[in-house]
Amino acid sequence: MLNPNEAKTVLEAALLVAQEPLALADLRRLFEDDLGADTLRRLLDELRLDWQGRGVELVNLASGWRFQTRPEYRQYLERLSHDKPPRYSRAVMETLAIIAYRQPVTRGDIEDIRGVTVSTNVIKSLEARGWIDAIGYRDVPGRPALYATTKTFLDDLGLRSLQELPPLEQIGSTLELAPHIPPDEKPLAAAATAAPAAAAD
Amino acid sequence: MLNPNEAKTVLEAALLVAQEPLALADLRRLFEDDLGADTLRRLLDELRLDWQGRGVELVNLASGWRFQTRPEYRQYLERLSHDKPPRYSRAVMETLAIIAYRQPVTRGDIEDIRGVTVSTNVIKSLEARGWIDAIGYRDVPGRPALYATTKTFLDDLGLRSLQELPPLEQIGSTLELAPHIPPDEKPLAAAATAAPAAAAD
Amino acid sequence: MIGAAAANDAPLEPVHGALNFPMSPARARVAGASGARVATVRGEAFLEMPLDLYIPPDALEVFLDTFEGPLDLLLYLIRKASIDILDIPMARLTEQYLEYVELMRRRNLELAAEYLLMAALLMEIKSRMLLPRPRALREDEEDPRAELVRRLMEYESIKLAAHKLDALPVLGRDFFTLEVWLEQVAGQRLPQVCTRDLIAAWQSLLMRARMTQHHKVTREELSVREFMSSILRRLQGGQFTDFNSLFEPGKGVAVVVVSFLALLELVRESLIEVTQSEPYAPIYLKLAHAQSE
Repeated sequence: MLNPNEAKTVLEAALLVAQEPLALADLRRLFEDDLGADTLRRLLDELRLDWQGRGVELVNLASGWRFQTRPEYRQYLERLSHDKPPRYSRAVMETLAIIAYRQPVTRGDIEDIRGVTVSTNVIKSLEARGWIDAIGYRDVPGRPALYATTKTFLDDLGLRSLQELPPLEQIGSTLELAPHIPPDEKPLAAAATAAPAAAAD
Repeated sequence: MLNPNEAKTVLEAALLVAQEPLALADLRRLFEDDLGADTLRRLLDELRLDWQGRGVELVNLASGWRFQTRPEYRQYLERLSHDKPPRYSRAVMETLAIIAYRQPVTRGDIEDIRGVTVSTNVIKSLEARGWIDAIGYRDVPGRPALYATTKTFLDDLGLRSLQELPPLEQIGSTLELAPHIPPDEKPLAAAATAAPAAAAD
Repeated sequence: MIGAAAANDAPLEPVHGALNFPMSPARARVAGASGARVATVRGEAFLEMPLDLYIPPDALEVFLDTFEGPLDLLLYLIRKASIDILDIPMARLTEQYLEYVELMRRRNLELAAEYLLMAALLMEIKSRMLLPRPRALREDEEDPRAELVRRLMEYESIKLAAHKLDALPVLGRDFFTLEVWLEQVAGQRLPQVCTRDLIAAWQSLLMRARMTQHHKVTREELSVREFMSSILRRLQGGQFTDFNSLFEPGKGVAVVVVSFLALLELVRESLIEVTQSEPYAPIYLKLAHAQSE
């Protein structure tokens, strides 16, 4: 049986080597279930503190714990890697946003919101990245696929759950009015009440 | 200009992230050559001492510096790594593909096609595996070695001859499916197809 | 579809600086005051979209291409004019929208069906608002604009969310995972590779090649390359080899032809030397530069 310090060293080594986030269950396997989940969590928290102020941080993601570099160090680390990562087009990002915030949605739903056809490539590229997948079919003619975001999507954005996504904002009715509208007011409801008063121009 | 402590933090992050050992020249690029080789060596030695007594150590190999696990921890780490087969890095896989399809080629040819420098380790690991060998030299300044794939390569991939490799035109036509993608969207597909091979070697 | 591909896949980048002012924090300033930048087109800053819609001809296509569709265009028009989205003056908006669509049409831009559909919808809403309605109906009938407003607001909040998502740190772009070497003492397992992995590697190369366009990765007969390798192998050691010995007529004409092509290619790439002392004498081949060992 390892003492807590030795256990922490093993834990750190395992997390440094792992290619994917490690869930608590994986980590318990590391000690052949000799270590309780509580002890493990405490050690993980200690480890996270130990790494504060370094270029690498220990984070808790949707699928488990992982070491990753802090975004602030991007400027240096970029100098070593030759391949510049992709930036996604607006079409891709808007499609992703709709799937993330409105899931599960069909391609038709996405087209309704964006007001334009969604090219197959957009969906395919998000699937290829492992960020979305078809989780079922809607029971309507044509049985369109229902898309949802994956754990990988959350992991890759450094999130633990969809609730950590930036909140979806409702937009003010006019630019001038925007600052005065209390954030909790529902513009949609406002639209309905405003309707009878609206005259043709 | 970074102070020595900040520089050490950057150094540590870079060495933890790198897929292959980093030579002093690589590491100097990290600081845009702001840091002399002497300072760098001193920081590396400090870093090595900092990591003493942990599950991972900083070692200086023929081809450069890298973090690796200490053999004593293998017994623990193996509990995690079963059912996770090792993979070649993207650099290795692309180099192998180029040699397979374009042989005989020099390292320069490979670099031309990949658009980035090819580290000696990549070539060495393929040679060590017995999948490629130098079959001659090109008659140009420097007399670079010409690489080709071996019989072992064919055997290990279950092929009788190179002609049984998937024809390039077939690969090309998969790409032609997306002829209207504007340049800004291509990286995405590239990232996607690269993903399977992107793991460490 | 309009420049469907073009409009849909318009890059995010130009848009940051261009038409998305409604979502930037400084949007009130931008929309309210003239003098703030409305759009950057080919590096040139446009201070304001003039009401007469004059855009330098060169810039127009780029400018219109940055719209993701009719909803995006409508939002732009609404936000630009500081119109209350809950009380849209349909006549004015429809007129402006049609002017843009007409501009696109005149510039021979491929016009997406969605744009025309929206034009029809706008005109329909406009006319429904002009029609006198019986008093009894008016009470519970919805404002003809309500559905459009709902869609515009939904799209705008998604647009904003897309920008926020794009601003989050992303693996591989803003941060990276670690690659610490797992030292294995004995029984090292080697990576397994199959032909599918080779295809994947080649595809990513092709993709990158198209992106950078520094070089061409072209298709070439694989068999020729294979014979090139095997001939070079035969010649290793630097000895002279009889030209005829390289051919195995028993394997068929195709093999002979491919062998010969491989030979020509090797000569072209100066990898081998071909010598013949006199006409009709035996031809000999030798590595252009024998290995120095």
